[in-house]
Amino acid sequence: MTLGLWSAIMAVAVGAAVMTGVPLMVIVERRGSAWMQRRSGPNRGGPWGLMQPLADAVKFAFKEENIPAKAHPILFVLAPALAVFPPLIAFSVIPVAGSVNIGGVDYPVQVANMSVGLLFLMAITSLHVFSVLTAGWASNNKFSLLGALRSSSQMISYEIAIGICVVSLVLTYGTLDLREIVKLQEAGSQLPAWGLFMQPLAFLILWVCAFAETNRLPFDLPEGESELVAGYHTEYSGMKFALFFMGEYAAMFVASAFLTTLFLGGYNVPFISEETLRNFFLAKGLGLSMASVATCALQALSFSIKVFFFMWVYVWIRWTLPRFRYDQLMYLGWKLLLPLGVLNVFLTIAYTYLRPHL
Amino acid sequence: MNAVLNEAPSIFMWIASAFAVFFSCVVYWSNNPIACAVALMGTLFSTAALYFAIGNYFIGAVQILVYAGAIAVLFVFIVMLLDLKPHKLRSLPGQGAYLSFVTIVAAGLAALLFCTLAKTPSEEAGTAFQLSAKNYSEYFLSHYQVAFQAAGLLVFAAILGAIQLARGHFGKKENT
Amino acid sequence: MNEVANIVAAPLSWIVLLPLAGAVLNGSLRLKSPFNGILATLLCFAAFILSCLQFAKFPEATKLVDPGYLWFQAGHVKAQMGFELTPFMSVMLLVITGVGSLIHLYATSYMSHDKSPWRFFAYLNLFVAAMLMLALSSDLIGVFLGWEGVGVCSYLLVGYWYEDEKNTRAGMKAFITNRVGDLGFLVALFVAFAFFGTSSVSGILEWVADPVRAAALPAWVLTVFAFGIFWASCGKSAQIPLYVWLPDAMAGPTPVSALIHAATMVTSGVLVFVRLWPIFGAQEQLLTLVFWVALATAWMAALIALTQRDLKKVLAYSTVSQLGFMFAALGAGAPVAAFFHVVTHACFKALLFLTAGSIIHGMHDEKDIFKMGGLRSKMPLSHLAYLVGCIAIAGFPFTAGFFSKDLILTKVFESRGLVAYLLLLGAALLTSFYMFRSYTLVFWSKPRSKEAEHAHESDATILTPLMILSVLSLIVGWLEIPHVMGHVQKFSQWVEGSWTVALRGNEAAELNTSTEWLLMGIAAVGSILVAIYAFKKYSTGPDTSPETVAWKVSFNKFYVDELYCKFIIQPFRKVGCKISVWVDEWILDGFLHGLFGGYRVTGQVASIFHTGSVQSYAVLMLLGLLAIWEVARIW
Amino acid sequence: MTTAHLILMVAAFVFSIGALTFFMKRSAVVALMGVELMLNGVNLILVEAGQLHHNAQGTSLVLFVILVAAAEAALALSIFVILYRKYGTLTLENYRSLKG
Repeated sequence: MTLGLWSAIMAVAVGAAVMTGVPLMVIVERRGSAWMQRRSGPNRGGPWGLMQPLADAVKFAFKEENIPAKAHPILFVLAPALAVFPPLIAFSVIPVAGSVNIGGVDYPVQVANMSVGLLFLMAITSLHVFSVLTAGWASNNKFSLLGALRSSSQMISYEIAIGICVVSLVLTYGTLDLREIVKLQEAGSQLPAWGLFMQPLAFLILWVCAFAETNRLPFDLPEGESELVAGYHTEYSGMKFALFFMGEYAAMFVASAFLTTLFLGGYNVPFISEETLRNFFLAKGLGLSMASVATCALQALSFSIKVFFFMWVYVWIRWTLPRFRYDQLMYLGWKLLLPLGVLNVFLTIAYTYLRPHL
Repeated sequence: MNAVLNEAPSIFMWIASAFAVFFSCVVYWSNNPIACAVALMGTLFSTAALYFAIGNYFIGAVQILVYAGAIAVLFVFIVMLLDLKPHKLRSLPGQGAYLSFVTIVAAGLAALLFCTLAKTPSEEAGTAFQLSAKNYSEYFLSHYQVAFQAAGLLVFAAILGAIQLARGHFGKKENT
Repeated sequence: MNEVANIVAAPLSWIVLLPLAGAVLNGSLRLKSPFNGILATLLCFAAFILSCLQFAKFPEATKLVDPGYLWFQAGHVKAQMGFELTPFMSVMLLVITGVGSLIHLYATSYMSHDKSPWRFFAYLNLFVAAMLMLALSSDLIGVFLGWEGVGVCSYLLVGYWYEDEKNTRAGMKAFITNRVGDLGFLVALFVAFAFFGTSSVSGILEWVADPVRAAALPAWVLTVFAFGIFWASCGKSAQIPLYVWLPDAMAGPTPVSALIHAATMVTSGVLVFVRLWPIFGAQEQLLTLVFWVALATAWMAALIALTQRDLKKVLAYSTVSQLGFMFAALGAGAPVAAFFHVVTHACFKALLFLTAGSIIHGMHDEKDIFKMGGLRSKMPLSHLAYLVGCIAIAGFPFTAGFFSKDLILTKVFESRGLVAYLLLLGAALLTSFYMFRSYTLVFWSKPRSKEAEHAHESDATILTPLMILSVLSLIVGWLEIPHVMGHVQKFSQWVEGSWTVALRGNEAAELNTSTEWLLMGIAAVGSILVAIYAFKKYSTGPDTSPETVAWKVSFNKFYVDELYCKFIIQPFRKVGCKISVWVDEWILDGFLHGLFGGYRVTGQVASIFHTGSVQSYAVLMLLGLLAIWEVARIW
Repeated sequence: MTTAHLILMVAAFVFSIGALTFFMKRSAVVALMGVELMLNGVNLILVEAGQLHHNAQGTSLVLFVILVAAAEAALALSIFVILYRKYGTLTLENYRSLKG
């Protein structure tokens, strides 16, 4: 089995996982909001309403596709595709679990093990702007364009804070390789050596930015219903709208995975190293391949739990906090998060410089 | 997919190259600024793909991050914001002569570039080679120290300039 | 002189730096009156105290030095910014700083109602600094710096009230005339560089004293050097033909006249002369020339002074005349006598000028002595001071002028014979006449104008220096009393150690006692008689006799200014006009037209490519790059 | 034909087409895109040469180029906005006030 084939398999697997996670998340969100608001929510389709996303999907698929007469025909269609594409690509560099040993060779559970994974992740997520901008402009609708403009400036503004925080993280870890970053977080006796404990400020800033990057409440101004009808996807219907929907949830997954990988030790099971786990399963009498597969399964579970924690917080926040005003949003991004990020960089530099002397 | 440079190009390389050439042609031929901007983005992406293909992931990632993620967005943004209508190519007296002259110059330039650079000898080309971010940072902090600082200063100046321009002190005051 | 040289290091540079600091501070702080004057006076007085401390180091030390630093070096030419002090210069140092301090004090009151006294005091301090530089510098370049510095300050101070065009003209006249003289200094400096290879004073003197090295020099070198210095001294010390600036320089404020034109600047020529005496002493022909020029100057100035009506002009011409006496002494080969006269003259001339300032102040800026009269009772202290000054300068027995002038006359008699002596004596008697003429006209008879009736005595700040200077004028001469009268030779003994070679005059045979008594008696009695005659003649008021030709010639200063104007200035101006017109038309305009035409043609050619379209520029740029690339490739 | 040659050809082509775009397009924004294309071609050659010679020194220049391109694009585009506000057009032929 070549690395290329393995990558292809992993691509399918990860893609499928994300695509499964999206409808799951939809039902979680709808039921969760209902729960928080003391109402029932969708509970008719299947047990506990679990079939509801399927019904939604069917509904979207069969709805009429509407393309406005004055819209730019190509870009109008291209935009939803661009919305799904970056998050899926971005997921390719995120390590989901340790490595699987097949025929004596270790294969990392990851689509592409890239030496500059962190940079790549940032680069790809920054492309999300394109879909929003294109959608807003191609719709030839003032609400769409306003939403698109709001969205793009918001995303670009918060990307700067993200970049600054990533600088301090790189200073801490000394590498851009996400898998190595995860491995570095494996150690630790009392506390796991997670980024959360090494870079708490960066964690907070990045977490806030993650909300802004995915256009979620409290930063959902691009699609603020009360102001802009539905923002940049006002003119979209049917499957195209569904793609935007999926793109948003996929982006949330990427952001959660990003935070997990950088701050919560990625796929690491707390306090238990990959070595220990493998040895545990080997001791149970499994072969090397099976032991590694079992280990990876456990790690993937750990990873999923952490990601779903962040996903749940997304939902939680959405139904708890009101929407920001636009100037407040910009104030927060430029005048609070960015200076804090810069401060954090300086603190990190000082710490990195002084650490050998401490 | 880490290509060795003096072997025959892989199919991936061919595809990426074809895209780069195609999109750059579109930038030239299309009359619609939006199409040009999108095609520019396509070229930049194809180039990034070539970087990945020859094993320079760092430059590839930076290319996407800065060029595709920032510069191309700016272009699209401006084109959309100013709502530029499709343009024809230049129409001047003697346009045909000018066009052929410029085309010959460009073709000659391409030929010259190719001929000059293709002759460059390379001993190490037979093996794959990968540069990491560390290599670059070592250069930036030793060899190119001054240039690095100057570039930082340049970016700072550009930020200030852009802000000043955007505040509109140079243009006509709008009464909206 | 015969002992082993005892050279001691001393903080001499501070003596120069203190007044310089005063100039800078006054110029920059712009203090209100009287604080600017107090600052200037204090700094000048500090320099005086420091000078006294240095003075006290003699005669144990033969020479004080402050090596300073290397100012610049070009090839083998080194200019050392260093200072040295010989016993003779130490006396001059006391005169400069001491009299300077008194004049500063005087000016504090005198200038208090001026518009910008800080400017005045800045110049005044700068002047003192430059003068000290001139006196102390161990290098001829440093001396030249001070030389030019006093020239500049003189220009600034004479033209201090620049609103009046007359004053600025006088300042420019002083400056330009001095420039003509400075040419001589420069020539001497170049000669020093070319032949001695050094510009340090002691270096030059050593060179000359060394018989081997001196013999190797061409004979004309020392003559040219000496003549250059003499020419420069003519400019600075107002000898014929360059004396014309000094009377006009009376346009400046009176303290300036006192400081520059009496005590210090005008004596700088004599100073340099005396400092370099070993060179001049050997130039017999040059000394003869110096003597006769000086005699002519003394006579001419005295004759002009006989008829002047402006009080300060009278004093100015008397200064020129006294300078003639000093140079006559030099020409007679008696530097000590000349220098002694410098010192005494500094005292009584400063006194006279300051008193004149006090009078003019009391007369509300009226300078015409014909409009004064009867001030004796209104300004008793000024009257006393002026009287003391007059008897001192006229050479009444036992005053300062008596001893110094007597010394000069004796020396002239010794070396130049009877005729020269009688001529010089005549000039001395004329001095007595015109001084008592002015004295009588100012203080006796009745007031001849409103201002004179309402004249008032000056305040204590002005009178204090007058009193001090009066006392000095009376007693300073006792430093050097002819041996027939008691043989005090404090001054010459003090001064003698300053040169490493012997003074020529010392070896001359001494006159017998009766001759000496006779000479002294003639001078003293003559001056007293002339003074009484003048007093009688003018006690009733100014002369009302018809204007004779001689009177006109004297009153119009021998028409020297007019002659200079006609025969020197106007030809120069004509030639200069021609040259400037030619240069302007052909060289400057031609250059500009050529430049302009060249630009125009180039611009016309270049503007073909200047289409205003960015893209065509880009094509051109690309073509250029390709061309460069090809050239580089083929290379 | 090796990979190196292919990349070289692509780079030369992209550069030339960028130059052509810059010379021929009437819209200032598109002309600027031509500049970006030219820079991109140069970058490609630099990276390729760095890979060829196993040397990061030249390749570091690419980062400078990218940085300068970013600064240039930001400034140029804001200038375009101003120009558009002032003249209502971004057609390069209309900006000829510097004609000599």
